[in-house]
Amino acid sequence: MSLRDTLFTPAEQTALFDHTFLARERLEEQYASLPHQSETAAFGMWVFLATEVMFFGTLFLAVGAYWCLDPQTIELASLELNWKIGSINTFVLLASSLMMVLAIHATQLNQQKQAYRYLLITAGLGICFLGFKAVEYYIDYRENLIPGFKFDDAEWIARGVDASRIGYVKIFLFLYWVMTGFHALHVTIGIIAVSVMAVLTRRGRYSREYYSPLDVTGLYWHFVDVVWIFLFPTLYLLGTHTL
Amino acid sequence: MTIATLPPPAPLPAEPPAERSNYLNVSYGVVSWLLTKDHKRIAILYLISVTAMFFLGGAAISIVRLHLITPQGALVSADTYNRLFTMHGVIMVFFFLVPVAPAVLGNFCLPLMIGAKDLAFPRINLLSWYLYVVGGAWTLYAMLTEGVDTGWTFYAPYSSQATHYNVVPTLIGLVLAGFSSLFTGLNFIVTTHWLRAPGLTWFRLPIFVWAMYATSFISLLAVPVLAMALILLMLERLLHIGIFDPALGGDPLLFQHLFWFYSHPAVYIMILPGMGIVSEVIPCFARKALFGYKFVACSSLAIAFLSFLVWAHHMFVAGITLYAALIFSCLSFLVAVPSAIKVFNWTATLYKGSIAFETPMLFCLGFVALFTSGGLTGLFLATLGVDMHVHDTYFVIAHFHFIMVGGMVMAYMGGLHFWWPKMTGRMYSQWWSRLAALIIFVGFFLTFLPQFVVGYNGMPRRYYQYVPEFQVWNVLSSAGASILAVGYLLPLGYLFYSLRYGPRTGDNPWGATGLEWQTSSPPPRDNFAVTPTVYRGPYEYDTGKAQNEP
Amino acid sequence: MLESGKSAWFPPEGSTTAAHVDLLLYFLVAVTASVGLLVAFLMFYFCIKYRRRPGAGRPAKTNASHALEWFWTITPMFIFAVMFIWGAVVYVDAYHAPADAIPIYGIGKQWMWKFQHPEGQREINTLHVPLGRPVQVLLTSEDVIHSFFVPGFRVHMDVLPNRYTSVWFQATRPGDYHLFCSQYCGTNHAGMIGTVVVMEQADFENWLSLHAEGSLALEGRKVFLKYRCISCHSANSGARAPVLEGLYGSTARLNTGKAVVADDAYIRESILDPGAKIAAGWENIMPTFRGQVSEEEIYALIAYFRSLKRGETPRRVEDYPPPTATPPINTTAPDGRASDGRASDSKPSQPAQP
Amino acid sequence: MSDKIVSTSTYIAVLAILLVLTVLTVGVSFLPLPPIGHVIAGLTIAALKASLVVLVFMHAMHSPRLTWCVIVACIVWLLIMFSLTYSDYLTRGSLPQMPGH
Repeated sequence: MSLRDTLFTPAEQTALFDHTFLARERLEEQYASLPHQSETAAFGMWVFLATEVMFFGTLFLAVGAYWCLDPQTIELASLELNWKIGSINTFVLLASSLMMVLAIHATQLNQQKQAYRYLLITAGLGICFLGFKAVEYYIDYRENLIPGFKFDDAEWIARGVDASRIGYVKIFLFLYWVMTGFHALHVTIGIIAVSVMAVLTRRGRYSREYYSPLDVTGLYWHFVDVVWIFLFPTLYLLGTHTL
Repeated sequence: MTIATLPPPAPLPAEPPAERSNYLNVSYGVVSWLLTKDHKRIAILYLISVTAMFFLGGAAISIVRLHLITPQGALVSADTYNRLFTMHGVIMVFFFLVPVAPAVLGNFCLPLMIGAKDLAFPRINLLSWYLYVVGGAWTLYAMLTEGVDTGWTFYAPYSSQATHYNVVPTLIGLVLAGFSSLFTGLNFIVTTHWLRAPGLTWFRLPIFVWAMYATSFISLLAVPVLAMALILLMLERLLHIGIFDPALGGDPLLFQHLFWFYSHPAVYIMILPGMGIVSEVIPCFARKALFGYKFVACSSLAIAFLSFLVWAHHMFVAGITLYAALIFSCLSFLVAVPSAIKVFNWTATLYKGSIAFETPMLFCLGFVALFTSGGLTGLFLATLGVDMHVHDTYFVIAHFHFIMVGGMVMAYMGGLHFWWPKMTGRMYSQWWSRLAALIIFVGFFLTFLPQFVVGYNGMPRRYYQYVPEFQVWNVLSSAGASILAVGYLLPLGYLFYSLRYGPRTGDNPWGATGLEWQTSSPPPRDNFAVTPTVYRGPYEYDTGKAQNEP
Repeated sequence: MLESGKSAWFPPEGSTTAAHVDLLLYFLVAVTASVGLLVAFLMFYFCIKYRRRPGAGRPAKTNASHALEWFWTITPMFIFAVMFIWGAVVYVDAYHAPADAIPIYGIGKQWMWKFQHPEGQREINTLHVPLGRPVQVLLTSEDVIHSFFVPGFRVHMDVLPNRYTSVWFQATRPGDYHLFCSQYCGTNHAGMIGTVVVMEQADFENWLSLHAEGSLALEGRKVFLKYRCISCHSANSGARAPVLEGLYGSTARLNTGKAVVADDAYIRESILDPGAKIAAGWENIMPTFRGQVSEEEIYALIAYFRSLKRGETPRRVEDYPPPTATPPINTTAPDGRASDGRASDSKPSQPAQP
Repeated sequence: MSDKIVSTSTYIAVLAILLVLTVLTVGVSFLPLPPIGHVIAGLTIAALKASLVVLVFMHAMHSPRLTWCVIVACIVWLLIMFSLTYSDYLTRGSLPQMPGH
């Protein structure tokens, strides 16, 4: 007798598990076949990513609007960001994207052990990214780059920003925190998802015939990478030509 | 082939109804509802919560209308008045109009109409209801404790400076509700693409499905922008870093751009489903195929696209540049074209029909009249020269209430009455429901026609007191509002009554041809015993053949 | 409105713009009403004629007509084009004030309107204007967004903090007109109302002289001395900043190579945000006056620069205004460019290093 | 999800190109271009990199047409949002706020 049977009467079980959120079938009833379900899931993920594009796009729009209003000040503000750590992090994320795609590749070839290893490296590189990000945030903190919390107008006047334009510096840095913050949040969610996929892959849940969750996680992970690809020049490289 | 007076030959329930398994009796208990992933049950959950929200928003505006009977304001203080109209706007827009048609009628009907067993992602569907409920509860908490007085538009810098109000909790609630509608939209798009029954090609889809598809499209691409704008506003308030507040170096017009990038398309999130409902109901009760089906279908997508190009017509006198104003005015006229196409086609559908005036049809004819009036007055607002006078006056209020309340709520009532027998298996009182349709129609005109006049005379919106010469129009409007309130309360009574005492209907009481009518009423848990195969378009009323009849 | 013979149906037509807007409105009402009534009539007629009769058969299919569909898709576009162009013409006309408009300086704040005339008269929630002469109201806000709305004139413009917007009108009928704030601005939004009083020219002159306070330009001159602008923007040849004589309305060349018209917004920006646009040939050494100088003082400065003619810059040693003299009021657009050939600017700076 | 299996070497080659492009974008950012030049260069290289990731890593190249529709739709919508918003920002200050102009 299963735990389920000891805990609930048959009537309760119907109420609880049949057709509810808790029901667990691999092939859901609305689909004709597993491939049908997988294709739909992948498409769903693409559509979701389109909404994410608009989500981040709004922030890029804001940066662009203030850049239109005052390019010079935005460049000065951008110069204070750490483009070196930014570049390293670009490498890290790109490499993790490769690992993710290799994991899917291995699953397509039914090499679950390989896939498991690649997934672990993917998650590891993700954690590595967050580590660098933390270091960068710490340096920003030391350098008083947190508007509203730790920020010094005088330093910026010394850097040649007009006193009346410090608002733009604050806005740019604020957008920097919001954008990288939301991105880091996405990376964190991605790391969790990749780790779960690693565990499930190790348990042999996925094979050439069915690896839809892995595929969908991959799409999400690559998307996080794409966002970073645009974040990097938009935030870090605006002012480096003045060096 | 002949048809008699309605209701058409409905097979009397031969078997005792209790034995027939349907989605309502397949399992019992609160838990089986709160954890359900059945789209039909989730639709009912939405129906209950959305109705509650409607009456809350309605209560707020009833006080406002009563207050405006005298020029000095008869009832409440300025501060309370401001909170009340904000509550009305926020609840009605974000918690009633945006979710009502997709989440209730769309959720219930869309899978049935395309012959699917459920939506593509039923768990996400349930999640979006929970997001709605949590967002709604959070917003209500904010509204009922300290309140918010910014208006539903949350214009910065007022919203980032107003000190003693619950702006941030309200915004959190709205972001949650936004994600709720985003997930619903995601589900509908994916479902429409991947779960259509065999033979159901795109141009055999009912217009309601087209409308839902277009609506979802807008939700998906616009909601994230609103969410981000509101998050930025929240952070600005909390951290005092000016992204929108000019005192801190920000640009208040950026907020308006982002806000209307969502909120103008959101108007079409509200009205497109209404157009879909009407396109179902009119052919059914006129016994005619929808005139110009392809044009009506494509105009839904055209509206979805064009609605994104016109947002700054809300900002003609806000300080945008002349160039931007000219571009947006020109584009604003374009979006009126597909709406006009629809109105002409609905009218043409009636031609040489066999028109029955059942309740859903009455509501939908009312919709066409009110929507046309609203749409035509919209042209005044797209015209730069007139908008610069009537902007932010009661003219605008009247215009968008014609669209949203006159249009959308009428259509929603029409849809609810049309599919009520499908949802519950019971019929409501025809006499009372026709009376309600009539009262709502008359009450609506009486409420909002005077507002056009008082608006052109210059009464600005959001005024808790006004100059005496506007009084006559305000009294008329308030009188109309009280009639309207009766009209909205009536259905609550007779629909509840019908749940228990209404006569059982057959599966297809209206003799409609759509797939959703070809299964039993209420539908079984799996919608169709056998997945139907579709052989024809949705409105072949000349032969009376259902979509799945070979 | 307030004037006698008011109608509850229609607001008074009190300005030249109002006549244009109303004509456009009549056109729109005529077109939309005919389309609306046509649709309503057809629906009503069809509903009666084709109502379901007992024993009637299923109606036959009506074949859709593509020609008809295209007809009612294309035709509205032509009608809309007319509406758009006509509306745009009225709007553009209302956007550009005539050259001889009288400048009035308006400030919105929670919850009142403040106005200043070039002759110095200050008003709160009331604005007196002459009949038959164009008036331009320059607008800014001290706190949140407001909106300047005079229904009798059919003019409407949002009032933004940290920015200038403007409206203009030419009153055609004497009387009192409502002034409303139409952009929600907080608790007492509905109380932010006032009156625009249109007077015959003679009455207006009379009113002006009765309320004379010393011209706004004179006020600006005091401000100019009070903030010691004079120590850099002096007429001396060794000045560290451009001479401001004849600046207003001229085209100023910037050090970026661009040229801008030195309008109200430019002057305001140059005072509050001197680094934004630096006149060609000058260094950016001017401190910001943000937080020190009020919006009203900036208005006074603008009025002063407007009236500042060649050779009228006070001497550097002068630090208080002369007791009686009133600089002539110049209500027309000032002529000319900066007198010394250098593109002028309002910011002090070192002479350019060669 | 695509059934098409791409070889490992393709993936590695793509990564190599991506890394080179990253170095390139950093390098270009130090060149003395006008500000708008940097924005264009940065975004162009980013778009190149992003399309590589989308096409190869996300298998868009072998995905059904529907997926392409989603990608195109979101690019078009971004363009709409940016171009129409900037129709306001980029024309600011181009008309003087003075009588007679």
